[in-house]
Amino acid sequence: MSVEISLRHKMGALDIAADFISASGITALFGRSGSGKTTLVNMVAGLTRPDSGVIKIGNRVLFDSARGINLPPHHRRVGYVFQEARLFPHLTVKQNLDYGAFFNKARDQRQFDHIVSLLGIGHLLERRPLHLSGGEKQRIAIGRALLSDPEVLLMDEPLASLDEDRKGEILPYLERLRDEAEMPILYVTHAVPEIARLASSVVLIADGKSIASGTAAEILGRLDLLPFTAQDESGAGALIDATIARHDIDDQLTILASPLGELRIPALGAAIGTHLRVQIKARDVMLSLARPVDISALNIVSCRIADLREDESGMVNIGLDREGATLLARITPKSARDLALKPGKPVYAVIKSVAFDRRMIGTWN
Amino acid sequence: MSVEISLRHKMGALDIAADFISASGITALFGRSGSGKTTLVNMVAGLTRPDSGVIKIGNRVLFDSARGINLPPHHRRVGYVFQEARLFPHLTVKQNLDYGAFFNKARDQRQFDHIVSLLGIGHLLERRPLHLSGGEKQRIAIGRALLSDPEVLLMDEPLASLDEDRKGEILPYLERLRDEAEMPILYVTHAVPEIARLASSVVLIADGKSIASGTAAEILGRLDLLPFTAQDESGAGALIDATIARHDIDDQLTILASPLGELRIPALGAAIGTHLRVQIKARDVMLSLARPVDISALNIVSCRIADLREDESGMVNIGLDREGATLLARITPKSARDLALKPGKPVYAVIKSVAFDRRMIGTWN
Amino acid sequence: DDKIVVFAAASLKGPLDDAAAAFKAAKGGDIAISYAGSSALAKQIEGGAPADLFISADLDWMDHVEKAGQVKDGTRSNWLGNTLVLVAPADSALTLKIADGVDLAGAVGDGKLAMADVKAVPAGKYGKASLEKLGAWAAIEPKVAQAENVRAALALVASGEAPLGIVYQTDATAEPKVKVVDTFPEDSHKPIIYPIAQLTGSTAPLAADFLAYLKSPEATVLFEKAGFKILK
Amino acid sequence: MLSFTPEELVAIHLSLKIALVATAASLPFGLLVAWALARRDFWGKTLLNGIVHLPLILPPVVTGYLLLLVMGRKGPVGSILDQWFGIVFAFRWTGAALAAGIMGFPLLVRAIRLSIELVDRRLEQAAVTLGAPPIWVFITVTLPLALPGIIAGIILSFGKALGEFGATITFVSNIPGETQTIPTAIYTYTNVPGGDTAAMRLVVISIVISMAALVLSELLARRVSAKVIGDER
Amino acid sequence: MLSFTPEELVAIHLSLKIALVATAASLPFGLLVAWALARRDFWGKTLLNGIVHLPLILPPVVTGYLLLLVMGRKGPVGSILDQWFGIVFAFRWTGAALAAGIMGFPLLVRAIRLSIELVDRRLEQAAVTLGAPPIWVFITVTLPLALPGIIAGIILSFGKALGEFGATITFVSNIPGETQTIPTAIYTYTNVPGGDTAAMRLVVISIVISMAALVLSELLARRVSAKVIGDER
Ligand SMILES: Nc1ncnc2c1ncn2[C@@H]1O[C@H](COP(=O)(O)OP(=O)(O)OP(=O)(O)O)[C@@H](O)[C@H]1O
Ligand SMILES: Nc1ncnc2c1ncn2[C@@H]1O[C@H](COP(=O)(O)OP(=O)(O)OP(=O)(O)O)[C@@H](O)[C@H]1O
Ligand code: MOO
Ligand SMILES: [Mg+2]
Ligand SMILES: [Mg+2]
Repeated sequence: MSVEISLRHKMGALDIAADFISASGITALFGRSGSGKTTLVNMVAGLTRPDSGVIKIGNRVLFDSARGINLPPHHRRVGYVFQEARLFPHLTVKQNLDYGAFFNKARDQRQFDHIVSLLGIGHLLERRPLHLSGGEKQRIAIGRALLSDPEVLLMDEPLASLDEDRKGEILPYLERLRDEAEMPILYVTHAVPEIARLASSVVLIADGKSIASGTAAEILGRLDLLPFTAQDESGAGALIDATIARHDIDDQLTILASPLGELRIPALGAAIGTHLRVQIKARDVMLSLARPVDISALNIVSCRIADLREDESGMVNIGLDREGATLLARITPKSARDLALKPGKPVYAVIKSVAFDRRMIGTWN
Repeated sequence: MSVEISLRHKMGALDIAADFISASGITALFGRSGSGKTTLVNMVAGLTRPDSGVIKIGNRVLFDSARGINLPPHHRRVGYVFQEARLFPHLTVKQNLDYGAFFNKARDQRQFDHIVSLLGIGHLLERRPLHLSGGEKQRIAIGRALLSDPEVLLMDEPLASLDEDRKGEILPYLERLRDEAEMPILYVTHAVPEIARLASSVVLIADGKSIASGTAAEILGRLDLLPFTAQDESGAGALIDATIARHDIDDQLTILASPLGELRIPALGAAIGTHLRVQIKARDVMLSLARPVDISALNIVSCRIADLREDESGMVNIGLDREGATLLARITPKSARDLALKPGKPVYAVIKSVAFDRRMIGTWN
Repeated sequence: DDKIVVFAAASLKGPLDDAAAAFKAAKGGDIAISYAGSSALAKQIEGGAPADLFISADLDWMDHVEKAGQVKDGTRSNWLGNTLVLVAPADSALTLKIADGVDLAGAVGDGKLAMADVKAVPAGKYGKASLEKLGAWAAIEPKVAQAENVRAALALVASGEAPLGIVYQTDATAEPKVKVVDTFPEDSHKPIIYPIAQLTGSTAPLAADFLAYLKSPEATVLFEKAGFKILK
Repeated sequence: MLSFTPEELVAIHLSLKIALVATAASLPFGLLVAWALARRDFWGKTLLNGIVHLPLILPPVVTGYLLLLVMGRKGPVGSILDQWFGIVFAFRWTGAALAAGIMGFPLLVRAIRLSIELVDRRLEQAAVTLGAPPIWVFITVTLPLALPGIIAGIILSFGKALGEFGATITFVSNIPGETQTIPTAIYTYTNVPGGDTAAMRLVVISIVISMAALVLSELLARRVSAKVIGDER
Repeated sequence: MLSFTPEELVAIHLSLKIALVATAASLPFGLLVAWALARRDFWGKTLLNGIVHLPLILPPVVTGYLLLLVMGRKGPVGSILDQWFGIVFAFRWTGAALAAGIMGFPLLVRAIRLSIELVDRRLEQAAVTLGAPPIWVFITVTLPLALPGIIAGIILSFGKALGEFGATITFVSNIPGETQTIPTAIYTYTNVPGGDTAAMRLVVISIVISMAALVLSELLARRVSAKVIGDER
């Protein structure tokens, strides 16, 4: 199922103009604070009425100003995880979770148990939301939306108040949702790692406008968008699709088959043949003219320089090409000069295995 | 000024037992969701009354159950940035910002203008909070607390809802606050980069208990605490104190003098002599037996292996020593075996310049 | 329905309750008496109230009911009478003789003369007529405090709030905190009459008997004791 | 002081019955009107709002008289109700309940409306996105969160019903055993020379009853607000 | 219909004056009591709560009578006020305002208390941490956020004051030009056979006045709630 959005809306000083189609999977809405992400999501949920435009989910038209269609929110079947949890204070956690289930066919106890244990909220079921911690509230809000059996999931910075452990536990579940349920997810975030890991496609939002959209690999691989996509602490990085080729149990390594050749990464608990998507941060890629020896880095990829671009901070971002596959590297201008790098020059890209942090690897089917 | 806390409190299923003294500067309270961080901060603010214990700021006793002292919140002079912004909905942004100023000597227009422009909220002054975006609200909440002229600042995940650009702009201000105002700041976070960048000391909270505390360098450098401190995506890393030795303008590099020798990092806009604190992530450190040549990495540090420890995911964390200074590296067991690493062995640590991301570098005076 | 429902002016409550109890003891049957202002009762009867007997505190409201065709032919009669008195708080030293040109205004000084509402309540209407006849109204009018009913006027005097008040003899008799200063001449106002009648909607078999009983000597004693005059 | 006369007992019993029925019967209408005034924009809203407040503003006697004219056995509405449904208000305890309910209605509506207006709409939005139709949201989110106001409205309306006098005596008279409530009984006693003691007894009785109702309602409200607002004391 | 008799004009003027003064004068006490009931625990709270509700529960005539006993010139409080401060309520319009204020007090307090209880305490906490002493927090945070309830309370109390009859006439009688309000004038007319038309004129007048007050208050409330609650329509 795909989500099709084409909206115009004037709100205070902000002019919203968003146009994008996102195929099934997770579409990340990425943009800085105040750029209009929440407003956009509210329009999809039917909580804010756009001045004009169209919102479609699959074949269902949720809104079409020209045809005078404006489905009321409770018929839209969107599950919305709000930026603030918005739990019902008068209901217990369990009743909060069950709230949406009331309107679906049957309440599915197995799914309930599954989601509860996944979110680690089993011990909270009988409590009321008031005194819960920020993270606890947010987890319950996620569970509540999931259990309302939606056709689209809207998530507005759902992981912002969660600690890394919890994020790490919830992310795989979102991946599964994305892949199995075929449920489109609009995912607001300003965390690049979440995009790298989860997003099928990315829509960049600036000042209310959708300024670029495309697959996550396209958007994160574009040197001209680095001012947006590299803003995260861990910076930009290309996305590589890969498959688990074999496990090396003795060495605690997993070997991936990828367009870059074999990649050795810390052992993953996934079956051989599993599709993965891996972000290789530009900052983690070292370049060498000769193949290094006696070094701890296990991944050495021979490739060719495609493009060089100095960024605002003076560093050099380099697009590398290996038989059509793209890799990004980021080095100092001194190194670039010392190594006399220029387009077309063959180089070795050196990447540590541990640079493949499990948190940057998404399973993908 | 120092903050001295020694508290016992029973709340629901949680037993709070926190004991720590933090000297002036930023003390990070670090722990996972539901561990009791907010509760602890509430006790310091006087919003929750502990069962027993002592809270002191400098010589001022805020709370002492034995002596029957319990200063009311409005006499505590704490500036509190809550986890949720808690702006006054009936006041404009400007009135919100001025709320606390009313009770201090004179309202300082210059400070007001400074903080407003720093937080980028000048265009919002006449608005009311209701329709502000999540990030806008949080920035105003920070401004409001700062402008109330507090003696201690309590910040409960203040940056969680901000985008990286905004964080990047606010962090230096928090650094300045820490260094100039000599105001102790209790800073709740679960983001290791914020700790690395800001925290003078760190208190690890688990299940309501303060399980470890010490300087940020101590805590982040301890291999036994890696299960806590390495949980972030970007992982663990040692903190190194350094000074700007010179700028290399042609190469867009800044050269630091540090216990690890000279470090070349992307050019920094700070004066020669500036003290810095740099986190070098373990994952960014490559080890080589021979000094590598023709490689893009500009930092090659010769050192000696101090300690090796395999972690739960099978990777090997290595403590490196260079004349007393500590560095952490993280590699695969295969590399460790291939290179026959063991304590005492001399190695070269190779670190890319771009691994020194500006966001991981704090100025420090 | 054999319950006798009586709509009676509120000032009749004491002796009428006693009479009803005595009747019940003698003849059986059930009597419910609804006490309220005559005007309210009259309008209710007009609006179809299930009452058997109506006892009004003045002729006007009985006329109103009769005009509405609610009075059973031949059952209406003038039953009780009352006298109007000037009262003062029991501890008052004031003495005054009510006669033509009486200086009531001077007697109340900067206080008020408590009366029942002079347009709406019979006791007030009689009092005003009397004072007009005596040539005292113009002077006292600005100093009149009109109460909702005659009992409230009495309360104003009893509490010492007003130095003088105009009430019925029946009220003065029962209130120890006031004393009668003087009685208004009977010819200074229209006669104070409580008419009684059976209503056309009356269904209770014993209603006529009760009406008759009220006029019997046995009942009459009760009303005389309370200060009413029996009209023939 | 402790043993009641049969007449007092009847009046107390009747007063309680009337106040309870008046409050219970007006509650659904009160909720509906309060919701409409708080959350809807419709033609005639100002008018409805005005009509609701009328019983507060008009002297009770006028309200009672208007009731007598409209709902009496001969009134336009009263006669229809009588003929078609056999419902009679005039001079029945049901009429007293109607009068009491109407007199308390503005108080009931105001309190409920106020608390509905203060319910956080973002929670209602959250409920809608979970698939709940607006009426269900009203029942499961708005109403529970407005409970403190509903309780306040019930107390005010119940209290008013207990104390209502003018409209009652004007509409349904003061017939012992049928329409004589504590207040109208008090009124008749104040008309008896020397009846003050008896009246005071009844005053004390109604104070005791309403104090009991108040204490009960406060306990209830405390439990409710502990749930809804989260009383942190 | 459009030209008023001098008597009507006086009654209208007086009614408005009394209702305004009664509401304005009782507001500070209402705020204080509402705050105490909403936010404090103290000995005698239940009692205070009960006393506040009394004028609602007791027949107005009883309240008026009690006022006469207590606040009258010879009453324990009234005599002290008279001798020490020269304040006299009896037979004065001030007494009518006192009666009206007291009769509206439970309504005023309930509405304010309700909205104070619904104010988000976390905002008050935020204010305290900014250094504001509790009284200042009350004035600058609690009160503004409770404004919808304060407005509702004022409307109820003003409306009650306009319509109050029983307590007023019992306490201060019906003195044209001094204490004769619209309701007492209406009372007089309804008790005169054939006085219904004149009474109806006054009924219409008081309906018009209160409708105007209502519309005004709704506009005010709308502006306030747009600020405080953020009306998103
Ligand atoms: N009803 C409104 N009227 C006027 N301006 C509004 C309204 N609602 C939102 N805005 C403004 O529109 C901008 C976009 O708000 P929005 O909440 O969509 O931002 P966002 O991208 O979600 O930001 P964040 O990441 O901080 O949550 C903000 O500047 C906000 O102040
Ligand atoms: N009044 C209370 N009664 C019972 N339990 C409470 C109360 N207040 C908080 N808790 C519980 O205590 C734990 C600690 O809560 P706290 O808000 O301090 O966590 P936190 O460390 O700030 O978490 P987060 O990072 O998610 O904000 C939570 O499990 C919470 O549910
Ligand atoms: O073998 Mo490595 O240094 O962990 O890439
Ligand atoms: Mg947002
Ligand atoms: Mg918290």
